[in-house]
Amino acid sequence: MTGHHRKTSVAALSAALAMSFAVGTAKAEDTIKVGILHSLSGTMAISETTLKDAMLMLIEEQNKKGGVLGKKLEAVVVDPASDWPLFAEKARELIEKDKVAAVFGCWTSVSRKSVLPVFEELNGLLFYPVQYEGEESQRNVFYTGAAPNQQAVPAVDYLMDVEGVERWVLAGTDYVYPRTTNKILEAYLQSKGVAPEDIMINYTPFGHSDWQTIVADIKTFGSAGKKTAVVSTINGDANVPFYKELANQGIKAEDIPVVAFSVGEEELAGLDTAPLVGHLAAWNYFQSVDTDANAEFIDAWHAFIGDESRVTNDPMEAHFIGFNMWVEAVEKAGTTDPDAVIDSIVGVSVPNLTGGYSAMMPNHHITKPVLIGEIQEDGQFEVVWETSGLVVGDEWSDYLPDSRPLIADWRAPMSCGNFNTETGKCGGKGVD
Amino acid sequence: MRLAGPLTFAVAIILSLAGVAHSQEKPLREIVNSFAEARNFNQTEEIVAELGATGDPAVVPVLRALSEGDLHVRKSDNQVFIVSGRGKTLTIIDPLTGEMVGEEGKRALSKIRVNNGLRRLIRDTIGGLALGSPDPAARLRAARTLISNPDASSLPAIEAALEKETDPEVAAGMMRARAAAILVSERPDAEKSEAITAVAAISTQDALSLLLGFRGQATGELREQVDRAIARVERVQSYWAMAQNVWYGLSLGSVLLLAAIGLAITFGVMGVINMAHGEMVMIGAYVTFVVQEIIRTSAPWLFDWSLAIALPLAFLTAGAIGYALERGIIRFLYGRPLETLLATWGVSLILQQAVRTIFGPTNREVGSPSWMSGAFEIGQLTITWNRLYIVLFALAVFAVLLFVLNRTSFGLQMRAVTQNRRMAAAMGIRTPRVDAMTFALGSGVAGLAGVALSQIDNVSPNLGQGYIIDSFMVVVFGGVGNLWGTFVGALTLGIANKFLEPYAGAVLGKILVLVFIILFIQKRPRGLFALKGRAVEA
Amino acid sequence: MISGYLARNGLEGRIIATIVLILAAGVAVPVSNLVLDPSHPLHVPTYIVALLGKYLTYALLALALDLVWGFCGILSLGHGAFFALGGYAMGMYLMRQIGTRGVYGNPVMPDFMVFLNWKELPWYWHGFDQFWFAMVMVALVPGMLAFVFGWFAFRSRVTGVYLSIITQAMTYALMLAFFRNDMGFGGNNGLTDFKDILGFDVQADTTRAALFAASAVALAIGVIITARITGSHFGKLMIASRDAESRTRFLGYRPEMVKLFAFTVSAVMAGVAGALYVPQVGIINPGEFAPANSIEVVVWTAVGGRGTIIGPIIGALLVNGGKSWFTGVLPEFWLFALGGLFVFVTLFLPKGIVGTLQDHIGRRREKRQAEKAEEAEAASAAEPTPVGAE
Amino acid sequence: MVERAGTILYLDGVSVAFDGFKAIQNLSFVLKRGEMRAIIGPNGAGKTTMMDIVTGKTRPDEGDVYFNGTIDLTRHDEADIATLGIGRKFQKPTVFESLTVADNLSLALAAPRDVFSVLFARESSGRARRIDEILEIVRLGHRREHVAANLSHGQKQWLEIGMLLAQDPKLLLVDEPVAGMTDAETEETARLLREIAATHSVVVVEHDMHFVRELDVKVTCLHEGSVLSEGSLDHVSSDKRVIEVYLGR
Repeated sequence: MTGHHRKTSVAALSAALAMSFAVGTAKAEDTIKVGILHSLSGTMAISETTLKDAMLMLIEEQNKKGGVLGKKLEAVVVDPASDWPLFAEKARELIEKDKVAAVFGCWTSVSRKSVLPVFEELNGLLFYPVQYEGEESQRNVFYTGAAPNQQAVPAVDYLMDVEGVERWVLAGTDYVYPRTTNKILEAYLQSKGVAPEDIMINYTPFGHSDWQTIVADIKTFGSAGKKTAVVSTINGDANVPFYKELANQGIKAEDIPVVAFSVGEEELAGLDTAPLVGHLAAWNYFQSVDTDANAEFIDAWHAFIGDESRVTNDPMEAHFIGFNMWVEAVEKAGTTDPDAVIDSIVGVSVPNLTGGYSAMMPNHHITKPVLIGEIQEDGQFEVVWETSGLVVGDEWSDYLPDSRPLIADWRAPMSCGNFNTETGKCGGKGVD
Repeated sequence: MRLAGPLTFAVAIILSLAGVAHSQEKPLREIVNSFAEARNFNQTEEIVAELGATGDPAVVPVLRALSEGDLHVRKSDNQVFIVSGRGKTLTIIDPLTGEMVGEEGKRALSKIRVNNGLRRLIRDTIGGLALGSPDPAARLRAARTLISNPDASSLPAIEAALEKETDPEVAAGMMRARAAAILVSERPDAEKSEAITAVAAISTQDALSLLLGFRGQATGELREQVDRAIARVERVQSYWAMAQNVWYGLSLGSVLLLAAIGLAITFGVMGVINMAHGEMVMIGAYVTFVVQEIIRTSAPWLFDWSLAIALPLAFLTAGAIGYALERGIIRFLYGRPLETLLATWGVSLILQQAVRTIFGPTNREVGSPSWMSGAFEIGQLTITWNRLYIVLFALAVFAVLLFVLNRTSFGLQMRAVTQNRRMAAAMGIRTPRVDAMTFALGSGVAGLAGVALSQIDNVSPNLGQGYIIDSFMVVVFGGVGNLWGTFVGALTLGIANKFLEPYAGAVLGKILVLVFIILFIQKRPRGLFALKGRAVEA
Repeated sequence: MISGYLARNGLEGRIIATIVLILAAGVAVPVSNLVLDPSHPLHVPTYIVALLGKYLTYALLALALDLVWGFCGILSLGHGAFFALGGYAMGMYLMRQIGTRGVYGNPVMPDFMVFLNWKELPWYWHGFDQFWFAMVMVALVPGMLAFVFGWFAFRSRVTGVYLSIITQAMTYALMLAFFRNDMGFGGNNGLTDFKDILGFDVQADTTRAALFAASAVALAIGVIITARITGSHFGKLMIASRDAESRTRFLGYRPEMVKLFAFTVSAVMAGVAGALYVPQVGIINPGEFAPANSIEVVVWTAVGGRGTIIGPIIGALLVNGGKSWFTGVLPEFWLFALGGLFVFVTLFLPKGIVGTLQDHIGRRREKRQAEKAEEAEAASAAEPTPVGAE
Repeated sequence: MVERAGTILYLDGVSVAFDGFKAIQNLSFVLKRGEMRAIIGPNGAGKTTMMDIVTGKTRPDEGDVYFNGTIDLTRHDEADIATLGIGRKFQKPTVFESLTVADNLSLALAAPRDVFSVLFARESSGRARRIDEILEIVRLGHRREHVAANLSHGQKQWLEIGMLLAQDPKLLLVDEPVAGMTDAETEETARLLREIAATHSVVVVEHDMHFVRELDVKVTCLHEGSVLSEGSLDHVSSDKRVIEVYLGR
C-alpha cells in the first residue's frame, strides 16, 4: 500500500514539475516579466483576486497592442496568501528569481510595509493601487491609490458644505489606516471649528460582526439635535454586518449618512443595497462614471472575465493608471531598468477612466479627481459631487504635527522621501 | 437652502389644513414635468417645494417615487414618469394617475437625481401633507416625525390640526409634537414650562436631546425645571439602556448558540474536534445564496419564502457533507480526538478553497425577506426583526435538538453509543451508523446556523473561520456533553460581552471574555455543567 | 570533533548525524552564497538563504512543539504565541536600533508612535535598546507566560482537548490585544522597517548569512537540548506522564511539574526561534498570533513525525518548502494540496514520515527480538524456577 | 473502637457520594501493620472507591482516614501519599506502554521525585541491579528491553506488581491482580503476594474466590459502601447476607 502511494505521489509530483517546466520553457528570452503580488487565498483574497485578474487583462491588452519596447509582456502570478511575511518572501522571489521588471501588488498597508525593505534592497518597482494612510514615500514604490487628502478630506468637506453636518462619528477598524485617517480628520475638523465633543471616535477589531451596540451608540450620538454623519474607515468583511445592522436599526442616509472609504462596487456586490440608498463613498473612480474610456474598460473587463455581472472598482482603475504609466515610462526610458524608469516616470501623464489625465508627481503619488457617490439600489454609485480639478496626493499630511514639515521629491538633486523643510535636511536614508 | 425646507414645509401644512385646492396658477402636471428641466439639486429642490406648496395629496406618490429614485424623464419628449421593474426595459407609469402607460427601454429614460438633502426635504414635505391625511396612522406618523424634527414654524399648523383631531391617540401624539415645537419657539415661559413636562414624559433620546438643547437658553426657574426633567429622562434612559444591553447580549448569545450547538453534538457528544465546523456553517450560508439566486431568476414572488426553502436544503447539504466526512475520514480516527483536529483542519482548508473556486472569493449577496427587515420598538427598546427571528430560531433549534436527543429512539441510541460503545454494539445498535448520523446531525445543524448567519454576516469563504473559536469557547465553557451547558454558556458569554463592550470597547471586551474563560477552565476544568462522578480516567 | 563530544554525552548516532548535518548546512549555505560566483552551479542565491533561514526557525519552533506534544502529550494550539512574543522582543530591539533613520527622524520613538502622536516611549519599551536586555526578554517573556499559564492549567489538571482549546484562546486573546494600536506595538502593521542588528545592516548578504548560521546553530542546540531531555530519566517520566498521567501520580511523581518544566523550556525555544525569524523576514505583526499559524505548526510536527526529534524538523522543512513552491507554481491550488496533506498524513501516516520509517525498522528489530524471546520463554518453561525464590 | 496506633490503615465513618449516589457509606476499616487483607464484594460495593480515597484520588465527604496511625491522608494528594509509602496496582493493568519493561521499573524505583532531581538523575549500577532483582521476581528478565505495550495481559499484571515492589511501599493496595490470568499464573501470583506480605502490609481486592482462598488471610466483604461481613473466608462465605448479595445461593 505504501508503495502504491509512493508511486502515485511521485507521478503527481512529476506531473506538477512537468507543468512548471512547460511554463518555464514557454518563456522566451525576449519577454518582459511583470510580477503580480496579490493574495489569492486567505482573508484578503476577497479583494485582491479581482486585481490579479485586472492585471492579467491589462497585460493581455498591452500584448495585443504589441507589448512594450517590442517585447511581449509576461505575467508572473504568485500567491502571498494574505500572510504578511510571505509577501516579503514572494516579492524577493519575483525580483530575484523571476527577474520581473515591475511588480503590481499588495492591498493592506502591512503587506506593503512588509515588502518595502525588499524592494529597497533589490531595487525593484512596486505599484501599489489601494487608498492608504499616507505618511510614506519610498523611492521604489508608486502610490496609485488615494492618499487621505484625495479621499477623506474632500468627503468631509462635502458633508460639511452640502449636507450641513456638524457632528461626526469617526468609525474605523483598529489598524493604521483608520487610525491615521481619523487623526488627520480630527485635526482637520477641529481646524474647521468643530468642537471635540462633537467628534466620536470608535475602533473595532477586524472582521467585527456584532454591530448592535455601536450602531445604537451612533444613533444616540446622532440624536443630539445636530446634523450627524458617520465617516467610516471600517475595513473589509466588517462592512457587510455593519451596513445590515444600520439598515435594520432604521438609520437612513437622510438622517445619518455614512461616508465610507473602503466600500466600493465589489463590496456592495455582497449586499442588499436597497436599504442603503443614499449612503456615500468617496473614491477617485466609480463604475457608473459615464465616459467613453470607462465604457471601453468595462466592456473589456466583462469580455476578459466572461461575466457581465462583475463590477469594476477604484483599485482596478489605479492599476490601470499605474500600468499605463509604467508602460509609458519604460517606452520613454527605452529600458526596464528600475533606475531609468524611476527617473523617467515622474511627470508621465496618462488618461484615467473618469475623463481626464493623471500624472505621476515627484513624490511618487499621482493626481486624481475626487468623487463622492451615493449608493444606489442596483449596487452602483451615483456621483453627487466631485472636485473641480485634480488633487495631488499628499504623502505627508499637513494635519499631523510631525509630518507637516516633511516633503518628498524623488527627482535628481533632492531625491528624498522625507525632506524636512524646517531643518533643510533629508530626514531619513539617502543624503545626510 | 437649509432655510427653504422648514419654510415650504410649514406653508404646505397650512395650505393642506386649510383644505385649499391645489393652486390653479400652474397645473400639477406642468410642475411635475418641470423636473425634466432641473439641472442641479437646487433646482430639483425648488420644484419639490413648489409641489409641496400645492398641498395636493396627489403629489405624494410623485415625491415618494422621486425619493426612491423611480422618477424618470423620457428623453424623447421630456415627459416625467414613475418607472418600475428592473433590467433593460422598464414599465412606465403616469405619475399623477398611477396608470400604466407602457414600456420603455432603459436608455430612453433618464433618472432624476436625488441626494440626501432632497430626500430629507421630501420626507418632511410628505410628512407635512400627511398631518391632514384622512388616515389616522399617517397623521400619527407625521406627528412623530415632528417630535424628532421640531420646528417652531410648524407650530400653527400643528395647533390647527390638533383642533380638528378626533382620534385621542393621534391627539396625544400631536400634543407632544406641539410641546416639542414650543421648546424651540419664542412662546412665553409658562407655555414652555408646560412643554418641558410634556417632553420629559416622552423620555426618549429625542426628548433628551431636545431638553439638552433647550437647557442652554433656559434661565431661572425654567432652568431648574429643565435640569430636573433632564435628570429624570436620563434615569429612564439608563434603565432602557440596561434592557437594551440585555437584549443585545441575548441576541449575540443566540448567534453563538446557533454557531456552537452543532459543535456541541460533534464535539460534545462524539468527542470529535471538528475544525471544519465553521465551514459547515459557511455551506449553509451558500445554500441560502444559491436558493435566493434561483428564486431571483425564476420565481421572484417566492423571495419571502427563500429562507424557509433554504433551511431544509442547508440542513441536508451540510448534513450530507458531514456524513461523507464521517464515513470517509473521521471514523478511522475515533479514540484519537486530537488527530481529528488535524484532519478536519485540512478538510476546512479544502472546503474553503473549493467554495472560493466555485463561487469566487468575493462576498455574495443574500437578501433579507421583507419580514426580516427593519425594527420595531417596545418602549424605547429597538428590536430588529432579523435579530428577533434569529433568537427565536436559535431557541427552536435548541428545543428540537433536546427533543431529538432525549425523546426519540435515535437520540437514545446516540446517548447509548456515547456512554458505552461496546455495550451499545452488543445490544444490537449499529454503532457506525449512529456515529455517522450523529455527525451528520451536528453538521446539518451547523448548516441551519449558516442560513441564519447569512442574514447578519458576510457570505464569503471566510465566514466559518470567524465563528470556530467562539464556538469552541462556548462548548468548553458550557461543559462538554451537555446541550444545556452550551445554551447557558452561549447566553452568558453573549451578555457578558455586551455588558463589557460599552466600558472596555469591543476588542478589550472580547479579550476579557477570553481571559475569563481561560481562568474559569482552571477552576472548573470540565466546564459549567460538567458531568460529575467517578469518571473513569484513561 | 563535534560528533565525538556529542557521543561522549550520550546521544544517539542518528541525533548526532542530524546535528552535524544542520551545522554543516549552517556553514555550507552561507559560504556558497558569499564565496561562490552567482553563475556557479552550487551558488545559493540570497533569496534561498533567506528562505532556508526562515525554515530553520520554523524547524526550531516545530521541535519546541514536539517536546511538549510528542513527548509530553500536551497538544498546544498556542505555540505561535511564544514564537511571536520572542519575535516581538527582537523586533523591539530592532526598532530601537533604527534611531534617527525613521521617516520622522525621531531618535527615541518608532515611527508608528510618532504619527499616532504618542508623547513618550511607553515604559515597557525601555531597555530594548540594549541587545542583551532584548535577548533576556526573548527567553523570559515566552518562558514566563508559559510558566504562569502552565502553572494554573496543569495544577488544575486541565488536559487533552480542554488544554488545547485554552491554549488557542490564549493566542487568540494575545492576537486581539496586539492588534490594538493602543497596546503600543504598532497594531496590525506590527514592527518593520528594520535597519541593523548589532551594528550590521540587516539587508546585507553577510548579515543574512550570519543570521542563517545563527539559526542553524540555534536549531542544533535545540536538538541537543531536546535529545538530552528526552533521552534522560526525565524523558522517560515525560513519556510516562503522557501515556498514563494518573499512574505516575500513584508512583509519587507530580506530572503537572513535569509538564510545566517541558512547557516552559519549549516556550523559550519557541521564543528564540521567533527572535531569529524576525530579522530574517523583516517584519513581526499580530498575524503571527493567529490560531491558524499555531495549528500549522502542529501540522508540520505531525507530518514529520511527533515523538521523534528529527521528525518535526523534516516536517517543517517539507511543508514550508512545499508551500513556497506551490504558492509560486500553482497559486490557486496550494490550499487543496495543504489540506489534502493534513488529511493524508493523519489517515495514512499517523506517526508521521519519520515515525513510520522508525516503526518499520523497529518492527523488524522487534520481530527478531520476539523470536529470541520466544526461544528464551520456551527454555524457561522447560525448567521452572520458583518465583521469588532467592 | 480500635486504637489508631499500631494500624497501618485506619478508616472511620467514611462516606462519599457522587451526584447523590452514595458510593461509600459510613465505612470503617482497619488494617494492622504487616497484615494482608482480602476484600471481596459485588460490583459497585465501593471497593475501588475505597482505594481511591486511600490513595488521595477521591476526597471523602466525611470520616477519618489515617495512615500509619498518625498521618491524615485526607490532607494529602496522590503524589504525597505515594511518597509516604502507599503503592497501588490498578484493576486494569496500567503500565507505561511506550517504555521498556526496565524503564517502567526504573521510574517506580524509590528515589527523589521532584523535577530537577529527576532531570539530572543518572542510571547507577545499584539501580540496575535492583531492577534485575525485581525482574527476576516477576519473571520478566527475558523481556527487560521490550516495550511494555507488547507484553501479554498477565505479564502486564506482573510488571505492575514489579513496579509496586520497586516503589518499596509500606502498604500495597492491589486491585484484582489475577483478572485475566491462567490458573497457573493465578497460583504463582498468590504465592508472590504471600511472599510480599511477609514484609509489607497488603490489601487485595479480588473476585476470584479460589485465589482468595489461596491467600489464606482475613477477608472483608463490602456491600453498598459499608462492611457487610469480616473474618476468615469460611466465616464470611457462610454469612447469609454475603450469600444473599454476593456469592449467590
